[in-house]
Amino acid sequence: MVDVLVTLAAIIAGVAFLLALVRFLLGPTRLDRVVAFDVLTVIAITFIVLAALIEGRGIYLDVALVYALLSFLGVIAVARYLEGRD
Amino acid sequence: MDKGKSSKWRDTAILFATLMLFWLMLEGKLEADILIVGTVVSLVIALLYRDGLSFFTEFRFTPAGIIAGFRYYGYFFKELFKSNFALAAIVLRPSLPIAPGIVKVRTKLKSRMGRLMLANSITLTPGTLTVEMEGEWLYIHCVTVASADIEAATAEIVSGFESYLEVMYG
Amino acid sequence: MNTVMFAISVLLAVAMIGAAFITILAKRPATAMLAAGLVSLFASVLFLFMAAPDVAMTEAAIGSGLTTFLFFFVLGRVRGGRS
Amino acid sequence: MDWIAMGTGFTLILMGLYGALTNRNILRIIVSFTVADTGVNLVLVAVGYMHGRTAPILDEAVSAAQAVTRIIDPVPQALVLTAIVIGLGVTALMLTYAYKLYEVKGILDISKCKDLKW
Amino acid sequence: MGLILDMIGGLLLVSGASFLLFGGLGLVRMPDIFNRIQAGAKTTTLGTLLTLAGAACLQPAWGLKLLLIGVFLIFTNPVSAQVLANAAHRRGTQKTPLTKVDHLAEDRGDKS
Amino acid sequence: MIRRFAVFLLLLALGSIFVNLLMGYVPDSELNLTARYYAEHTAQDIGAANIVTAIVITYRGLDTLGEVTVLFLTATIIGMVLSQGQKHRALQRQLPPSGELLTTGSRLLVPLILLLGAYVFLNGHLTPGGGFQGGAIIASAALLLLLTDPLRRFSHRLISVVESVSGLVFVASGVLGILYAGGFLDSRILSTGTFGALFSAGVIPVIYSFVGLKVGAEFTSMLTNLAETEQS
Repeated sequence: MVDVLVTLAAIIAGVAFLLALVRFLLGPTRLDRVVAFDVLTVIAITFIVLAALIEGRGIYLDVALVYALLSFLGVIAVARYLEGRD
Repeated sequence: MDKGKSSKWRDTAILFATLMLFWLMLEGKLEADILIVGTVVSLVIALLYRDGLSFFTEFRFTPAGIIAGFRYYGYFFKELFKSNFALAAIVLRPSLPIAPGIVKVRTKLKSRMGRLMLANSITLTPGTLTVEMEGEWLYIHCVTVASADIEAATAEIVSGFESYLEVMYG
Repeated sequence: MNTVMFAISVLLAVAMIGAAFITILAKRPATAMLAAGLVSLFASVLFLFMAAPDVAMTEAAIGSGLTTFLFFFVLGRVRGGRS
Repeated sequence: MDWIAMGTGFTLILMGLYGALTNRNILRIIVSFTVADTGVNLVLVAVGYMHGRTAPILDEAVSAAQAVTRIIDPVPQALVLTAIVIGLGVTALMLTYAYKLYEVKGILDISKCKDLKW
Repeated sequence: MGLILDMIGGLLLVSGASFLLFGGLGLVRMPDIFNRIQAGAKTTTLGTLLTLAGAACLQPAWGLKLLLIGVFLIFTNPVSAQVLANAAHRRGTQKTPLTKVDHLAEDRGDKS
Repeated sequence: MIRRFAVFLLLLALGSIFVNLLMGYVPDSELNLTARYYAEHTAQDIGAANIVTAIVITYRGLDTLGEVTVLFLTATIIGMVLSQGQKHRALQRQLPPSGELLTTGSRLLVPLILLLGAYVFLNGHLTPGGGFQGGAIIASAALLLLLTDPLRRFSHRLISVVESVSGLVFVASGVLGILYAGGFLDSRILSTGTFGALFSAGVIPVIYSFVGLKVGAEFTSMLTNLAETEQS
C-alpha cells in the first residue's frame, strides 16, 4: 500500500518536473528560465528523497542537503548577473 | 546601530551555540568525539566569521518571547497552507482570476533577523512576494491587489506576523 | 519498485538531452550556460540513481554550483567592458 | 538504467562536440565542452553500475560481511570524482584565457583570431 | 501503529507531490514573471516540506536530517525568490497588462 | 560549408563507434577482481565505511596527490595570467548594491554553509562526500560573500598560508606512512579505531580535512582572482 503511494507521489512529481521543464524550454526571458531552474532544483530534492526511501539508504540525504544549499547559490549568481547589466 | 563590544561577543556566543546545535543535528549522535570535533569546528567558524548571524542572534530569551516564537510558527504554517490552497485554486481555474500589482507597506521592526523573517514570511504567505526592502518600506507584489492604500495594505499583509515578531526580536 | 526509478531516469535522460539542445542552439550565451548547468544538475540526480552518491555530491557542488558561477562571472566581465 | 545513462552520455558527448566544433563564440565553445565532459562522466559511472546493487558505503543497510554481493564497483566512481574536479580546473583555465583574449583583443569570435593562422 | 504511521507518511508524500504539481502548473499558466515566481516559491516550499515530513513518517530514524533540509529550504527559498523578483524589477521586465499598481516603479522613478 | 560537412562526418563516425560500444556492452553481474579486493578488505584493513574514500585516499593516494597538485598549478596560473597588464582597460561594471534581505540572508547562511562543508569533509570516511566536495562547498560560501558584496576582498595571505600548510600536512602524513606503516600514504599510522566512529579509519579524516581546506583555498583563490579583475 505504501509502495503504491510512493509510486503515485513519484508520478505526480514527474509531471510537475515536466511542466517546469516546459517553462524552461519556452521561457521568453532569461529570468523565466532561472525561475524554472529554481523549481527544477527543488523537485530534484524530492526525487532524491524518494530514491532514498526506495533504496532504504539514509546516506543519500546528505546529497539532498548539499542541493538545498547550492541550488540557492546558482540562482543568486545568475540573478545578480542579470541584474547588473541592462 | 550602535553595537558595543559585549554585544559583539554575545552574538559570537549565540552563533557558536547555534552552529553546535546544527552540528549535532547533522551527526544525529551524541558521542564524545563528535562533541569535541563539533566544538572545535563551531568555534573556528564563529571566530573567523564575526559578521555571522544566527536564528537567535537578536532573540529575546524571555518567556513572552519564547511563547511568541511558538505561536509565530503555528501561525506561519497555517498561513503557508492557506496560501498554497489559494494559489492552487487560482491556477486550476481556467479563467485565471488575477489582478497583480506592487504595493508599498510600512514595518516597525528594527532588528535584522526580525526583518528577514518578516520578509520571508510575507514571501511564503497568500499571494504576496517581497520585492524590495528599503528602510521602513516594504514593496510587495500581490497576485490580487485588494487596495492600493498604504495603511490598509499594511494592516492586511504585515500586521499578522509583525505582532509576533515584535515580541520575539523587537 | 525499481520501475519508479527507471521511469524517473528516462525522464531525466530526456530532460538532459533537451537541455543540451538548448545549450548548443540558444542564441544568447547566458541561456546556453544556464542550460549547461541544468544538464549538470540532472546528471547529478542520475548519478545518485546509479548508486554513486559521492559522484552525485561532487557534481552538484562543482558542476551545478561553481561552474555556472564561473561562466556568469566571466560573461559579466566580458560584456561589461564593451559599452 | 545503465543503458539509459550510457546512451544519454554518448548523446551528450556528440552534442557537446558538435557545439564545440560549429560555434565561433569562444564562451559557447567552452560551455559545449562542459556538456561533453558531463557525458563522459555519465558513461564512466554507467560502466560501474550493476543491477540490483547499492552504493559502496557500508552502514546499517549494508554490513561489511555482505559487501561483496551487495555493492557496485567503486573504482569508476573514484575515477569520475577526480575527473569532475579536474574538469572544473580546466574550465576555469579556459575561461581565464578567454577573458584574457577579450582583454587584449576585444573580441570573442574565434574565427577573427588570425594571428596564428597558416 | 506502524501501519498507520506508514499510511500517513504515504499520504503526506502524495500531497507534497501534488503541491509541486500545482507549482508546475502555475509556472506554465501565469502570465508574467512575478506571478511565476510566486507560484514557484510558495508551492515548492510547502510541497518539499510535506514530502520531507512524509519521509520522516516512513523512516523515523532520518528525522533530524530531514528537519535540517526543511530548515534550509525555509530560509533559502524565499531569499532566492526575493532576489529574482528584485532583479526582474530592476531590469524593467514586462509586466502583464492586468497589473493595477506599481508603487516601486513610481518611487524609483522619483529618485532617478 | 565544407567545414560543417567535415564535422558532420566526424560525428557520424564517432556516433557509429558509440552505437557499436552500446550494442556490445554486457553489464557485469559479479565484481571484478580489483573491486572484489576492495570490497572485502576495506572494512578490516582501512576501517573506512565509504569504500570510494578508501580508494581515493589510501589505495590510490598518489593520484589524489597529483590531482591536488594540478589544482594548485591551475590556481597559480590563473593568478599569474590575470595579474598581468590589467591596467590598460579598466572594466568598470556597476553592480547595484545588494538589497538588505540578501545581505542579512547571506550573513545568516554563510556560517551554515561553512559548517556543512566541514561536516562533509570530516565525515568523508563514513558518509558520501569528502575533501573535494567539502572544499567546493567552502568555496561556495566565499562565492556567496562575493555575490553579496562584489567589492569584498579576501586576505591573499590567509588563503596562501592555509593552502601551503594543508599541502605540507598531506605530504608529511604520506612520508610518515613510509616510516610507521606499509608505505607512502598508508593510512594506518593511527589506529583504525572502531568501525563507524568519527575517529576511525586511521589518518583518513585528517588527510581529508586538509585536502578539503586546500581545495577550498584553491577554489577561493581562483574566484578572488577573477573577482579582482573588476577593480583597477
